[in-house]
Amino acid sequence: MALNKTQIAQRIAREVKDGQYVNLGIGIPTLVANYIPDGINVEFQSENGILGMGPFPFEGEEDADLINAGKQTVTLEKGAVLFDSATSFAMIRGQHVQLTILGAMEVSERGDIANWKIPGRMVKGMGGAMDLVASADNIIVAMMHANKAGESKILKECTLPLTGVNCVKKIVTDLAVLDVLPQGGFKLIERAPGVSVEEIKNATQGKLTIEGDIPEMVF
Amino acid sequence: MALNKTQIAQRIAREVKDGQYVNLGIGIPTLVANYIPDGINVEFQSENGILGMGPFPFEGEEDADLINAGKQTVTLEKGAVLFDSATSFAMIRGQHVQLTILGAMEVSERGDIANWKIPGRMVKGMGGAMDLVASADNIIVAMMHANKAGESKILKECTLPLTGVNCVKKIVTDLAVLDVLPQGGFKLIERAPGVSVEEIKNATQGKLTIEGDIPEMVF
Amino acid sequence: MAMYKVVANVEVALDGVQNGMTFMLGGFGLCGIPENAIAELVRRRINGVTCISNNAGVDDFGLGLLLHNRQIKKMISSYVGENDEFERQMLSGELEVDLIPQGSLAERCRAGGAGIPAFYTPAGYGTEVAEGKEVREFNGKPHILESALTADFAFVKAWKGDTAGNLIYKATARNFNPMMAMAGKITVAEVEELVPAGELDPNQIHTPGIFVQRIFKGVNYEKRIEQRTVRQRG
Amino acid sequence: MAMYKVVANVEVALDGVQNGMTFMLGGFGLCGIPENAIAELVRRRINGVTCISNNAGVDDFGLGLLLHNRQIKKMISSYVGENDEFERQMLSGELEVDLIPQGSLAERCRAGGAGIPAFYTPAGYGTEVAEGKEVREFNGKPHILESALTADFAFVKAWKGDTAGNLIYKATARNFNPMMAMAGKITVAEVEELVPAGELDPNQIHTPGIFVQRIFKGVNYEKRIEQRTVRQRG
Repeated sequence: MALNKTQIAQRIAREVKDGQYVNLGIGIPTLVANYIPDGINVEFQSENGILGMGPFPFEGEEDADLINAGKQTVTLEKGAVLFDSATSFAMIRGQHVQLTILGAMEVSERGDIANWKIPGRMVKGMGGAMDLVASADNIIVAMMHANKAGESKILKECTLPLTGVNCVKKIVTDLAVLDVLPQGGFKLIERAPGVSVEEIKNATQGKLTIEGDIPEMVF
Repeated sequence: MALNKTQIAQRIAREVKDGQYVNLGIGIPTLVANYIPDGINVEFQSENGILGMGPFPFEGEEDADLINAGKQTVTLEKGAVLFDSATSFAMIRGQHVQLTILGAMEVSERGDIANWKIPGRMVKGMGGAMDLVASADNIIVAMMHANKAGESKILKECTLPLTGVNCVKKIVTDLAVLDVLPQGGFKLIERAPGVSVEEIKNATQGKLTIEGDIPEMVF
Repeated sequence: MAMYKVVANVEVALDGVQNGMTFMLGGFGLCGIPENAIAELVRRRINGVTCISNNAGVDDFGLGLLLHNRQIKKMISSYVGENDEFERQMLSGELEVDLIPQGSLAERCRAGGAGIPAFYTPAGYGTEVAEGKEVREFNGKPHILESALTADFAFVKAWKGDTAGNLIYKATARNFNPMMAMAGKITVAEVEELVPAGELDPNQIHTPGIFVQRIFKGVNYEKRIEQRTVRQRG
Repeated sequence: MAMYKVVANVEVALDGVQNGMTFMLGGFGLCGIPENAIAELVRRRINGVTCISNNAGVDDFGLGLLLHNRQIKKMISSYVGENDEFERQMLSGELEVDLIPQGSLAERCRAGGAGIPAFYTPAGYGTEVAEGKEVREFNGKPHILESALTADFAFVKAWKGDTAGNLIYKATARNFNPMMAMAGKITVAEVEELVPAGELDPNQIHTPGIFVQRIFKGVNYEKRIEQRTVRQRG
């Protein structure tokens, strides 16, 4: 069975390493914070000016002056720090934030990502995504493998305006975990419980490498 | 009689306008702070990270962590603020510091200044001087008109390595006040008490414009 | 000797604003926006302006109020997703829009204030943001040249300010305010609390007063929350 | 969840320093210099190093100690006027020296930490600092292209720090420390007071802990004053 959004977040959480500073995008990536394994210390960066972002506040304790990049009210962990937007992106551009997890509309074989614009239809802006994908050492994408019409979003070439090129390292979809190979193309790493390799192959338009037995994710 | 250093500082102090942020170089310029006329509010910037620098501390109240750009112990005025070197030079380069007063070894007809190096003999470094002269709207130089050998330091062309080009607006020396003309050359504005126009002319190697009666400075 | 930057109210603070000018406005979403200055721009019906602001408010608050009245000719922003009227005006061509990466926006404002006319950044390389911009490789990685931004007026909002113009922001209401304060030819700061010079700790000021030309105590802050998210106790 | 960056002492903090490396050292004159790290570099006789520091200390303190032992191969500084041994080594050619404008030095360190590989500045145009550098006009004014600086280790000194690496500096001891903290591959912070994460006000931190890899409580600070200037009471 395909993963739900929570499971995608759970699976991505296993990629987070002890001591990392992590930026979580809006949507599924935000959920990753809930599933960091015990013993793994990470600090979450919110590009509007927080390092050490904590969970949502208790009701009645919301502070309009303390929000995350998704404009949600949040709290601070012990040791947190607040700063301006230039300092925030100095952290990002300077590769001090080691891991970026974000959503995508499309990813291509060479790791290009499109997630900010559908020409003539939807233009929300790129926000901090272009800085993030141009900078972080490791970029993991959380996304659906195909759109509602069943068309693959894991492509040979992106069709939508790009957010960044040659940057995505790993993709976790509702069907599979894929690595983006340095030489281009996707490599199947794991499959969702009960999802066959054939199913994933069919849902992937870009070149897919399958080597040996592909393990099933365990939750 | 030629001005002494204190009088040069006193004369320069009359150029300071109400509401200006001012950077004072080491030496004579530092003394300018003592002669700001009543009713003129200015704030002194020290490029190592102070805005609103005050006088020297009382004995016993020196703080090793609070010095000016000349490495002298200082104090803070009410409303002062402390910051890092990048912010300090953002203020300078961004032309928020409106007036820079500094010393010079040579100034040329087109407002070039040399004050940081004597090849093979003296190399102290430029410190913040190159940023200051490249940036401030108004740059006033405090200097001796001639060196100890009697050679003019107000020149057609500088002979020493430059600190900045086309930047000095006004010079106050022991003999005179000179403007640097936009088209190049010096214009005699005032003379030191008892110093003749002829004397100044002889001590000035660069092109000197003298129009009408040249008033004597009054102290 | 401290400067005295206080003006009586928002009307005086906005002296000199004119149609067709370029404004910078601090804030991220509705957090840390100069509510009083925006209200006054609406009241005066200043129009044909270019607004540099990370977001464009929501339909009925923040810069959305100016959009609603068609006072804005051009927006320079990074994310405008919370504003339907914005999207409508943009897609119909009524509104000029320059969307730029958030980090580049912040750095371009800082550069404008810091006398850095241009700098290289990797953000946006290979995307439409890079169109028409110089590309140069550093350490084997392509970067694009981005230029400084400045404004006729910068409107910023701080938590505390003193009479010399020194500012302290609260939490994430800081965001773009410090860089925009640097980049305004005239920077107008509205603050929740205004104290005499000397009362703020000189070591703990976020925006030095040199960047602020006018300061006033703002009134009636609404501080609307866009996404009120909470967790259950226990 | 806060990171834990504390190391026991300066010996551990300097784990991995090697001959021939590039170091950044905070401080302006002798104000805010990492006294403990410098003492340890002297003790270990680490040599052939490049030091990026605004000044070079005085003959018998600060970086002057390393100069005296000929441990420094190259200095990148803006002002070295208080050090006779420095001037001697430089004029005799024993020491390579790159003198750069103070503002460019600060900005180049910040750029190194902020992922900005290069930027334009007017400082130094028309002087020997501009030799070999690209010149470009912006708004009718010539600027030169300056590149980012980074270091294998950055040694900074703060007043207070917490276990997560967050730092607060005191007065003008801040100077170059924050930018150098950003630009070190490994940044070592020595502090006068070390407190648990959570004790410093998150709104009042000068260097976020993300820029600091190791932190320790320094000992025996001398804090020498170069120019003790006072005025008379009365």
